[in-house]
Amino acid sequence: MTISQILFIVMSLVVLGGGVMVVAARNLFHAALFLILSFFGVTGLYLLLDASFFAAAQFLVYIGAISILVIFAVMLTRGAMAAQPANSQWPAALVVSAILFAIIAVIVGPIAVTIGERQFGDVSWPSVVEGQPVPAVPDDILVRLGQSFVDFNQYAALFLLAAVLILVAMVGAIWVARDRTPREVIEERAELAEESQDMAPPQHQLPVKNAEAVEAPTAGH
Amino acid sequence: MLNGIPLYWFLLVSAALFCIGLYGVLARKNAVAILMGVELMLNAVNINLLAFWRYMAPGSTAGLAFAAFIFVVAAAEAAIGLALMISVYRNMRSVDPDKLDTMKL
Amino acid sequence: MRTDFAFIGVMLVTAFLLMGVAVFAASLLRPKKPSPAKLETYECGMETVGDAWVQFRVQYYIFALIFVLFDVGGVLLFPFAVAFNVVPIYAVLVVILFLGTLMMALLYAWRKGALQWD
Amino acid sequence: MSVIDTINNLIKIVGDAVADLVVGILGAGQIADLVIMGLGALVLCTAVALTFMGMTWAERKVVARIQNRVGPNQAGPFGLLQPIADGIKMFTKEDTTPASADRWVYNAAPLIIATFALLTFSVLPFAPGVVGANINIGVFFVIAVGSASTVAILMAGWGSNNKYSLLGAFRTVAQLVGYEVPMLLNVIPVIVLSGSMSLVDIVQRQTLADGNPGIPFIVYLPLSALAFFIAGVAETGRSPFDLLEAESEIVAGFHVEYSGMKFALFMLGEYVNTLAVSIVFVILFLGGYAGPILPSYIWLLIKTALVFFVFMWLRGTLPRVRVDQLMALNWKVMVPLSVVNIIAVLILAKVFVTSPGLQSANGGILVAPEAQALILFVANIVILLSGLSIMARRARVLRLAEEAQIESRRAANRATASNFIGGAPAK
Repeated sequence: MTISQILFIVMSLVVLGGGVMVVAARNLFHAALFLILSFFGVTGLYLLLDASFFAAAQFLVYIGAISILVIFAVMLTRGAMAAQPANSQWPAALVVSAILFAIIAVIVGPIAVTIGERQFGDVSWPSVVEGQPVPAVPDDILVRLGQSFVDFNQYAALFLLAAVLILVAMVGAIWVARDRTPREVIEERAELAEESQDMAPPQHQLPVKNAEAVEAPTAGH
Repeated sequence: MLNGIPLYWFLLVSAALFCIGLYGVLARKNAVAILMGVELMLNAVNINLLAFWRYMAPGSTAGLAFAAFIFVVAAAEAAIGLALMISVYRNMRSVDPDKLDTMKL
Repeated sequence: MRTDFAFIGVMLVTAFLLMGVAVFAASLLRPKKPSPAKLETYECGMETVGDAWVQFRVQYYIFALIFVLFDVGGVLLFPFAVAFNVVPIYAVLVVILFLGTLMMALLYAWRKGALQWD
Repeated sequence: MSVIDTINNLIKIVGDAVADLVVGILGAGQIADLVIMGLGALVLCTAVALTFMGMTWAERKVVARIQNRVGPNQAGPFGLLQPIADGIKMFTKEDTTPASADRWVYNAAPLIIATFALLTFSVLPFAPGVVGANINIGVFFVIAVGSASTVAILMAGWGSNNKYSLLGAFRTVAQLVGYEVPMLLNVIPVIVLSGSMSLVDIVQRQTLADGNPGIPFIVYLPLSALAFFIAGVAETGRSPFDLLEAESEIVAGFHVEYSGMKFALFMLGEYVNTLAVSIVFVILFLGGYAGPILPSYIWLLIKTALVFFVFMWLRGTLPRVRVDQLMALNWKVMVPLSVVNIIAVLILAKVFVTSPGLQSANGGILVAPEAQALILFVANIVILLSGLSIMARRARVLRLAEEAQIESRRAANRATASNFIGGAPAK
């Protein structure tokens, strides 16, 4: 066993153990912490893959940022912490996941399986010849990545699309999450009511919360 | 750093992580936990991308560029998804997807 | 490069163990006389009321999400910054476009009052 | 080798001697490498921890002098033994864990915060050739590892199961996490100029070929340096951005339940982070360990002490900022200014190049490094001043609007009052 193999196994156990606890933990905050543990293990796997920039980015983006977001969301929806972690379909979900894993494992794994006429598994990946070392990563890989980000023949479109995605996510998330003033709530509901009246004969007024607490728009509708 | 680690080790770990995430998405009773499952699945995808990059084409930047893009997608997904959950919670006092069947505000 | 990352790993383990040893040594040295009053949650001397279940404002989340999105945007700029000397001049325009889009996102948040803490 | 060379390379020579000794005992191999690395890490951690003790003493002394006090003066000469007395106290103080705490989370939080604070030092260069790990993503690594503390703060807040802790942790994270963005953004111009993320390369870029210090990046990028410094102060949660321990509002913030050694670890994390930010600032903007005559590690020490003195100075003089000011400063001032600054630096650095090779490859105008520095300096200052003037005008408009509002309300009050007097029905 080489040191790399030992490290890989340790990291994988961290990743998978963390992942299992994420889906099994009763307490959502603990689930979020195990999620962070799992992310940390993935950082280690990236280092084994010589993708140091991505390891640091994983640390910064997932552990430093996304997990904060998840923990905040857990706190903001705290009253809803379920007593039961899983819904009624969990046995079926378990079976589906296990079958999917078995299929992928057969396809990518080292064991050849023959089903009917066709043989699956034991793929000899094209450039990874048995017994030969994997080619080294060029030293200037980050420079190449930076070049490809701004090269229109490569990923410049993707790069700009990422910015657009960030813009859209910002707009959408702020629109959805922000606190509305009572007046805005009333206006939105009135619009909704109008729309539903257009579609169907009116049955009843939509309930308006806190209507008496503010000045409702009296005229205009 | 890859002494004696074959490619399929990484692929198996990634597949296992993906399936764990899938189980979380299918079976959890809390929408925030479901989003955690999605994050696990995105991580599995990234492991796959980087593993294939490292073993098959370490000189090319395709795998890296898409892995970087996945980071952005994951962040955007988390931001919007969790914002939706918070909004739903504010209106319904619950984030159990089984109870969110009214399609009304 | 590899030994460098190995050193970081060793440093991580060493620092963690050192801090753990400090806490452990302190636990051997210090007195330990717990009493129910001592173990109560601190609330400025008052009787503790309820759990720490406070309803948080959604503003915390909005600031966190703006931060997350800018964070990933910033990360994408790093490979470009390293490659700056070898990219052609029009690449700067691409990055300006990228930054401009990010600024539009910031401007939207600003106009919606999401940057206002009150 | 001359005496001066020996003194200059003292750390490296001692380190090499120890490494040779270990190899001599164990024989060359992976185990010897591991032992050497472990020894190095142990020495580094201990040195940083000792510096932490010195920093607490220096800070108390300096802040006291600034505020016309004496500071610690009982334990030893000039109170020099005060940190040791503190250490003894921390070790022997009873350490209570609240009964309702989430034990694992509660106990892990200080360990995580201290560990990741120490981890930063593994990539910082202290002298030529004296660096734990010279990785190609140095700056990025420092910022990434620095972001781990937010998770630990949330863990501490949750684990204590205390309203103050949780609220304090939330406020801290929501407010201070944003300052990571200007930190990230203001590192980018430095990387653009030096063409590398490795901290060693960045120092080398600010050193002339003969080893003398060249033009430090603070001359090229004064605005970036200023923004990075402010962001660094905020990231470490120090005054005037110390809202996380605003005693008057949320007791002691997220670590209110901690005592004894665990509390000491939080303090260690804070001071070690401050030290790390100071050293990173020196490396990025002040030319790192480069300097004439004196040995390089002494130069690093001097420059770091200077930066840390400014930290202490701020703590001694400035009042704490308000929450909304903190957020506005970050998102409405620093982030937009940083982005404008990045754009300006990108354009100018592409148009005015310093090496003929770059000119033949990408075009542009060939200038001397001094001229490039001057151009960037002027651009930075112009952006800073125009940003400040826009802010000042905006603040004035807001103030006038507020005054007009108050005035109109007052007029309305007067009107109702006179109505009341005139038309009030008699009892």
